[in-house]
Amino acid sequence: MQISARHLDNTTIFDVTGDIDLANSPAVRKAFLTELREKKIPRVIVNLQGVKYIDSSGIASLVEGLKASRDLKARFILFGLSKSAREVLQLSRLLKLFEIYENEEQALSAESV
Amino acid sequence: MQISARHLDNTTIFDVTGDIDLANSPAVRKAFLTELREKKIPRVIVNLQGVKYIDSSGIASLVEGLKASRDLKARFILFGLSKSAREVLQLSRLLKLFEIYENEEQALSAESV
Amino acid sequence: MPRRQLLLRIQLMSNPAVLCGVRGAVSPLAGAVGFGEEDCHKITLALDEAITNVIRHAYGGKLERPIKIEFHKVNGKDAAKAGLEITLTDRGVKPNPDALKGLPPGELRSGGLGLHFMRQSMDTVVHTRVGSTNRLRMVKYIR
Amino acid sequence: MPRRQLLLRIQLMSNPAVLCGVRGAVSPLAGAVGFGEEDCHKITLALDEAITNVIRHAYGGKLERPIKIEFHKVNGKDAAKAGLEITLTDRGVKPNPDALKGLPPGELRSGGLGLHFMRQSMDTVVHTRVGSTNRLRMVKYIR
Ligand SMILES: Nc1ncnc2c1ncn2[C@@H]1O[C@H](COP(=O)(O)OP(=O)(O)O)[C@@H](O)[C@H]1O
Ligand SMILES: Nc1ncnc2c1ncn2[C@@H]1O[C@H](COP(=O)(O)OP(=O)(O)O)[C@@H](O)[C@H]1O
Repeated sequence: MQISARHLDNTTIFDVTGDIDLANSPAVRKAFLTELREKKIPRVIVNLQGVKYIDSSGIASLVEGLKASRDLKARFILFGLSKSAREVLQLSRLLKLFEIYENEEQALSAESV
Repeated sequence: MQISARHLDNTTIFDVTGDIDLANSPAVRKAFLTELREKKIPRVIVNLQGVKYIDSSGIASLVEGLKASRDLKARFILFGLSKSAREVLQLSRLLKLFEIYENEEQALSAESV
Repeated sequence: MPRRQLLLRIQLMSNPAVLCGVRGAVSPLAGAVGFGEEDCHKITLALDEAITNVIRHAYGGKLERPIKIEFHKVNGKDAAKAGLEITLTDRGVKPNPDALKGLPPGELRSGGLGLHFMRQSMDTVVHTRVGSTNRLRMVKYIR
Repeated sequence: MPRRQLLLRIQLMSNPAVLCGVRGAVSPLAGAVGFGEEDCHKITLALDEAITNVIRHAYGGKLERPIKIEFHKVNGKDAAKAGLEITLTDRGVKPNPDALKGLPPGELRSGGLGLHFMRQSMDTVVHTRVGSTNRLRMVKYIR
């Protein structure tokens, strides 16, 4: 798993590639929380296009990001979910709680809901 | 691994998908030899686009096809090699002995060499 | 065909770094048994969650503790429809039976999804304690 | 870091149907050790060929005979550069030392490529006989 950040005005985009599992979900969570809680970035966007596999520990990292964003009135947005990542979010019954878009363009241009 | 055949005038095209290894290379070999030796098809084309992995037992099946085609003055043509299939043929130092094309169109239109 | 055929046995240490290797093994094995792509993913997820729970809960996150996994091809009730049985064995603490009931999904809670994923993905999920070992048996049949 | 760390142990029966499962395991393991995609493919090929040889030659194609595989992460000479050590153990016939020399590649011959692939793909390939078991040790280091 690799995670890297692109910094735009008031926005950080994380590009994640590889499987997210117990071996690396703590690093993913930490990246999200640093951006939201410490750097107070108002919009964090997560590019999951390169993530072919995610398990409950990965979902938990996304949930931590979403919860932190709600506490801080920031936005936490996902895009580029693979079929299997979507299936897992569906199984978790959390799909509707996340702001999810098809691609980066839509994620960047979407108005706050 | 799945192998299926399309029959054209004087030509059979085999579409192979999946890994070729000891579990299925005997079936692949048999398909080639039936077409060449029993049905006397003068041109057998093998579509390897869906083959992401092949080992020495798979290469041996291709070699058997090539040898039978030489005996019978038929043609035995490959196309759609993945990077890793090409690497393995390279390792075997047999790459130059096979007639290999990029895609089906080229394989069908190529003159006998 | 025998009713129960050993396909593979894997032993690993309770180290999250090797989860990827176990996932890599189970998906093609399930495919070879006859499962389609979506089921292969579900079986992979269930096994990943099961190992994750052993590492985190049975072994409290400690590395270098042994985990054993066995994969058997089994017959379904309809003998034509095979299944895959996965058994995990560890020497960690006994789970709390109440905790093993799991939590309802759909809540913004960072955790509590593993058992739900396992039960959604497999037809059978049974935890037992045998002496000083925990055994988890999961089975899925081809539909 | 320990000089030699067990990553995974796999036991299988000499059945070609489960080769796919072993390949599925080794490639992500090699990736986790730090190998790039092309090396992961080479390591996978070497292990596939080694098991294929055990099934065909050591066990003469008989199914249901035991094969054991161990994966260790090892240090290179330069300790920063890790390697992957794979050991295979079987209880089959002793190989003919002359046959193990292998044949030159590049000839239109249906066979005789397995050892060549193994030696091209790995840094070390050593067959030994220990009592009534055959041991094969293969190592590859990150460049
Ligand atoms: N293998 C296990 N050994 C001990 N306890 C377990 C095991 N699996 C699950 N549990 C218990 O069940 C609870 C729920 O597990 P799970 O649904 O996977 O969610 P999570 O692991 O995120 O808490 C765990 O918190 C733990 O208390
Ligand atoms: N594990 C083994 N046990 C016994 N004999 C072996 C083993 N591996 C290789 N050999 C011998 O070495 C020869 C060459 O092996 P290889 O290069 O893999 O080609 P092939 O298996 O196609 O013959 C085999 O034919 C066999 O006689």
